[in-house]
Amino acid sequence: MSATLYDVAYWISSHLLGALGGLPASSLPGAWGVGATALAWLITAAVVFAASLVNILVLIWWERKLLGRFMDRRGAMHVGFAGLLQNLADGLKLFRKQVFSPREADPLGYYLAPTAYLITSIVLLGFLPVSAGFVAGAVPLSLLLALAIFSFAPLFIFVGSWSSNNKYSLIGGMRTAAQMVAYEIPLLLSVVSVVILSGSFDLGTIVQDQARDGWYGAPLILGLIVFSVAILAEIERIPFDLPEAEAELVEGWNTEYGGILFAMTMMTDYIRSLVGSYLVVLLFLGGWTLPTWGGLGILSSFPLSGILWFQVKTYIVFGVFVWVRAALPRVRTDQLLQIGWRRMLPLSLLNIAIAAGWVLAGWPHLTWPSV
Amino acid sequence: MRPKDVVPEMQRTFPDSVLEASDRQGILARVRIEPRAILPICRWLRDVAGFCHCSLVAGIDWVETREVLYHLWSDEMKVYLELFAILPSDDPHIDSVGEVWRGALWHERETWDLVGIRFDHHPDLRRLFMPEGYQYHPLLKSLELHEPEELEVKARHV
Amino acid sequence: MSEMWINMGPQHPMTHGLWNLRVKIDGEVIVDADPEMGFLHRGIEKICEYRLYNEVVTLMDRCCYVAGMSWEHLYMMAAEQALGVEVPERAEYLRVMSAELQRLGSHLMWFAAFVQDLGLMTPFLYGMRDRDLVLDLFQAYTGARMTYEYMRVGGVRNDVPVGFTDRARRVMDWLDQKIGEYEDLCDKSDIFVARTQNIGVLSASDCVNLGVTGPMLRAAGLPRDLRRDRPYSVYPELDFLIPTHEGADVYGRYRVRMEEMRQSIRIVRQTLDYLDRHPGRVLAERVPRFVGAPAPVPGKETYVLRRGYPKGRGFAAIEEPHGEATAYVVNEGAENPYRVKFRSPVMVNISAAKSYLVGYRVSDIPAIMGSVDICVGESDR
Amino acid sequence: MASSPETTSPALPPGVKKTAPAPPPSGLHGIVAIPMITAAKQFTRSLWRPSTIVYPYERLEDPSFRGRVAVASGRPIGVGEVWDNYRGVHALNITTCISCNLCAFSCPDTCIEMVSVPTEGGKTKRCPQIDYGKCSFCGFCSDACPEGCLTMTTNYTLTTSRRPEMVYSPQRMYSIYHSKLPMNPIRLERPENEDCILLDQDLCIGCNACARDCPTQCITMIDIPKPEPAPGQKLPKRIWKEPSVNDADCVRCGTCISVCPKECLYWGARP
Repeated sequence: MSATLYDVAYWISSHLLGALGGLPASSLPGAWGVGATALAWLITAAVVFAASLVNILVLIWWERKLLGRFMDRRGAMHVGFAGLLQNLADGLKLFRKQVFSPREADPLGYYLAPTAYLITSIVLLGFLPVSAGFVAGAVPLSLLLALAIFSFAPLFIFVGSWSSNNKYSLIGGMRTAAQMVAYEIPLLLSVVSVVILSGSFDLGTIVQDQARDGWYGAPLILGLIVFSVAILAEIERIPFDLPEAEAELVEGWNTEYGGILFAMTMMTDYIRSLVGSYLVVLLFLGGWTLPTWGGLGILSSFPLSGILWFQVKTYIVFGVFVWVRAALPRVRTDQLLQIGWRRMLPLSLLNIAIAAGWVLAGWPHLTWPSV
Repeated sequence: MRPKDVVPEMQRTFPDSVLEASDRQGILARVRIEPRAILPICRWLRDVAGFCHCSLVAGIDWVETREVLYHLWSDEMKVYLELFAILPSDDPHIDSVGEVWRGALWHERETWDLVGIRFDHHPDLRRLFMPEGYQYHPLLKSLELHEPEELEVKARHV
Repeated sequence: MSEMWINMGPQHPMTHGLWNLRVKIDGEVIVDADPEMGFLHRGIEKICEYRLYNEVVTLMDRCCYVAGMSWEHLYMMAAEQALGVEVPERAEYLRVMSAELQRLGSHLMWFAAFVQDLGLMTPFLYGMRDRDLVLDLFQAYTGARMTYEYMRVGGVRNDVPVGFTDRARRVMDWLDQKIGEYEDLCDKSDIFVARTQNIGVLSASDCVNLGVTGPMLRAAGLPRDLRRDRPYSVYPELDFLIPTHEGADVYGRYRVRMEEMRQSIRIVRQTLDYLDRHPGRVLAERVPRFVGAPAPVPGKETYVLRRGYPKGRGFAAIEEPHGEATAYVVNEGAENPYRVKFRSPVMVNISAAKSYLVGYRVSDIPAIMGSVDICVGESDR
Repeated sequence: MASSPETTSPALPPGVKKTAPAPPPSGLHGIVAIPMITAAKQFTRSLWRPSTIVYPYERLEDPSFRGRVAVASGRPIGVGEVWDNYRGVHALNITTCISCNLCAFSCPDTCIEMVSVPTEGGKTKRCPQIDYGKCSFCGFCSDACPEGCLTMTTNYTLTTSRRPEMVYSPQRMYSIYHSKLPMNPIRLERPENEDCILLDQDLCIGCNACARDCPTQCITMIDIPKPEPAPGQKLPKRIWKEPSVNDADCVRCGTCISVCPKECLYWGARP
C-alpha cells in the first residue's frame, strides 16, 4: 500500500519496454533503464497534470456556483451539466487567442514568468499525498519541500511584472513581494506548531498521526486560523488580493498578459488555491481520514474513500475561502502589512507556545502535571 | 446682512461698477457689473456679503456681445445672486475669479472652451471638454450644428 | 521608486465612465493629481438650442444616466420659469416622487459601484438587484427603465397606473429592510471601516471654497441641502431630515448617502399617500403650443411665431443625488431655447480631486473617487 | 460622546440629522463575523431560487410567465399588467392612419419618414417609416398620434446584423400591430386650450390647398362676399373663398400651415 504513482508508472513502463525488447523487466540494462525512467516520469507528469486540470475546472466551477448563491444569482449554468464545462469553454477560448506581448516588454522574463509560475505550482501537486499511499512521488520532508516551492511564486510574479514594462504591473509585483514576505513567516511558524505535535515533516505521517491522535485543528485552533489567513494572503484571494486589486491596478501584475499566458496565470492561481486548501486539510483537518467513532467508520471503509473525503474536505475549505471573499472587502497595502506583521506574527508565536504546552502536557496522552 | 440690503449696499460700495440691478424670479437679484471691477466686487461679496459659494460661471453668446454670468450662493441668507457682465464679442476677456473661489476655475475653463471668453490670470486655462487644437468654440452661434467638418485632433498625451 | 505619472483612465475599472485621472505617485503615495474630462462630451447644451422645449427631455435622461429623473425635473423647472407655465400640484408630487425614487436608484447604484471598488462584489449585486426594483417602478409608470422621457413642460406625461402606489409601498418596505442589510455587510465589517475611515478628507471650508456640494459637503458637517434651504416644488410640505456627518471622509459620505436613502423612502411614502388621496390633472392647461409638436416648417418660422411669445429666463436649482445642480434657460421667444446651461455637481466635485487625493495611497484612489459618486455623462454633458 | 443615529444635536439647525460617527477600530482586525453571517443568510435565501431570471428562457413580458415568478427578493414590479406600459417597437395600424405627419414632426431624432404605401382601391397613402438605428424610444410620436394608430408595444428585441433591417416599413409595423402584443396604453393628456389654426384674412387667396391636404377634412372653403372696390382701388386677385376650420375635428397637425402658399395660416390662441 505504499506504492507511489511514480512506482506504478515505472512498473508499467519497465514492463512495456521489457516486452518490446525481450528483456527482463526487473533489471533493464543501460539505455533501456534510462528510457523506462523517462517514460515513467512522463506518465507521472501527465497523470498529475490531468488530475490537477480536472480539479481546477471543478474548483472554479465550485467557486462560481458558491459565489453566485452568495450574491443572489446563479453562476455558470449553460455549458455542460449545471455549467460544469463552462470553465473548459473559457479556457479553450483563451487558448485560441493570439499570443502577443507589449513592444517594450522584455521577452525572456515576459514569457518565462507565467511558465515558471505554472510549473512550480504543478510540481507541488506531485508530492502531496491525496490518500493513504496515493502520492505521485514520495519525498521525505514533503512538508518542507511543499512550503519551499510554494514560496517561489513571488519571484516569478515580480519577474513577470517587471518584464511587462507596465506601471500597474510593476506596482502589483511590488505588492506581491511585500505581501508574500510578510505572510511567509506566520505561515511557516504556524506549520511549526504542527511539526511540534507530530514530530514529522512528512505529510503522510502527519495525517496518520492525526488519525491516531485527533485532528490538529482542535488543539491548534489558533494555528488553523493563522495558517488559513496566511494561505489566503499567499494565494492572493480577497481580502488579500492586493496584487490583483482590479479597482486600482486594472488586473494587477498580469495586466499585460493575454490569451494563453493569462490562462496560465489564472490556472496557477487556482492551482495554488487548491494546494493551499490541501495543506489546510492535511495539516489541521485530518487529511483523508474521518473519525471512526461509533458507526462513522463505515464512511471510510469503501475503496478510494480516502480520496473522496480528502476532496470533500478540500472543497469545503475552499468554500470557506469563497465565503470570505463574498463577505469582505479588500484591505489596503499598509493594513495588509500591519495585519501580517503586527497580528499574525505574534499570534503564530503564541501558537507555537501553545503547541509546546501541549507537548509538555504529554500530547497526545494528556497527563496534566499535578501541581 | 439681510438679503434685501445686498444690492443697495453693493451699489453704495461700488457706485461706478454696479451698472444695473433687477429682480429675478427665484434669484435675489440680477446685477450687471462693469467687467473691470469683477475682482473687487467678488471679494467684497465673499468677505462682506457672505456669498461663500460660486455655483456657476457661464457664458451666453449674443452675437454682437457676450454675456458672462456668475451665480453665487450665500449660506447665511440662503439665496442665489446673479452677476453678469457684457463683454465685447471681438475680444471677450474678464479677470478670473479663481482666487476668490477656487471652485470657479473649472467653470471658467469650461466657459473658455465652449463660449470663448478668456479669463485673465487664470492659472490653467486649458480646454476642458474639447480636444487641444480644436479651433472652434462650440456654443457660439456662429457654429452651425450640422456643419460637417474635418477635425484634426491632436493626441492629448504624447 | 522615483515619482511617476499614472494615467488612470479613460478605460480603467476605477473611473466608472470615460474620464482620466492622472496621478503622480511616489511609491504608493499620491503626490499630485490632475483629472481630465471631456471624453464623453456630447454637446448637449448645443443640441438643446436646436430642439423644442419638450424634446430636450430626451437629452436630460442621457445627461446623467443614473439620475435622469432629477435632471428632467431640473430642466423642466427652469423651462417652465422661462415660459411662464404653472404646474398642477399633483404633477409636482409626481415629480418629487420621481426625483426621490431616482435618488434612491442613484444612491443604490453608487453603493454598488463603491463597494465593488473596495473589492466587495456581494453588495454590488445586492445594490443592483434592489435598484432593479426601483427601475421596475419607473417602468410601471413611465414605460422605460432608464430613459424615462416622463416630464413635460407644464407637468408630467401621464398619471401613475392603477395599483401603482401599493406596489411602490411594498418596494419601499423592501428597500428599508435591505438598507439595514447593506449596513450589516459594511458598517459591521472592520475591514470596511478601516478602508474608508480618515481617507479623502476634505474639510467644510475647503468644500465651500472649491464649490464641492452634495453628500461630500454634508459629510463634512455643513448641512446645505437645497431641498430645505431653497425649497422648490412641494418639498416644503414634506417631512424629512438632512443627514450630516462630521468625519469629512469617505466613511462619512457613505453614512450620509445611506441615511439619505432612508429619508428618500420617507419622502416617497408621503408622496404616495398624497397621490392616493388627491386625483387631478397632471399636465397644465395653459401650455404654449410650441413646446411640443409640430416643428416649424422650414422657411415659415415667422408665421408659426407670429404670436410673439413672451421672452424670459428660467433658473432652477435642485439637490441632485450628486449635489447642487442648476439649470439656466434663456427663452428669446423662439420655440427653441436660446441658451441652456447646466451646472453639473460632479464636474465641480471632480475638479477638486487634487485636494482630497494628495497624501493618500494608490489603494485609496478607488475608495475616494468612488465616494465622490462620479457620473461622467453629467459632468461632460 | 457617542451619539446614536436617532438623536438630533441641539446645536444643529432643525431638520438636520447627524449620522453616527464611524465606530472606533476594535483593535482586532479579524472581527468579520457579522458580514459573513449576512452573506450566509442571503446564501440560504437564494439556494432555492435566486433573484435573477434566466432571461432567454424566462421573459418578464411573456404573459405565460406572469404569475409564476416569485424570487427571493419578492416579485419584480415589472411583472404583471404594468409591463404593458413598456415603450418598445412601434405598431402601426395603417387603416386608421390619417397621414397627418404629426409623428414625423414630433420626432426629436428625425428618425420617422413618411413613405407611400398602397391601400385598397389602388390608392397610396403616406405612413410613417421608422429607422430604429436612430430611434430613442421616447414615445413622442405615439403621444402625438391623434388617432391612436401609432402605438408602442412591449417588444424590444430588435437585434439584427444588417443595418437596413433596422428600418421598419409601415407594412412591417402593421404586422406587429396584428401580432397582438400588449400596447402601451398611455395617452398624453392634451392641454384643453390648445392653440388652433388662425387665418390672416388679408393674405389668403382662397386657393383650396389647405382644405385639399387636410388629413381630417376639417377645413371647408366657404364663400366670402366679394367686396365692392372703392373708387380708384383695385381688388386683389384671388378666389373669393376662405378656409374655415372645424375645431373639434382638427388634430393640429399643421399640414395646412405647411402647404399654404401665402403663409396666411398660423397657430394662435382660440379667439
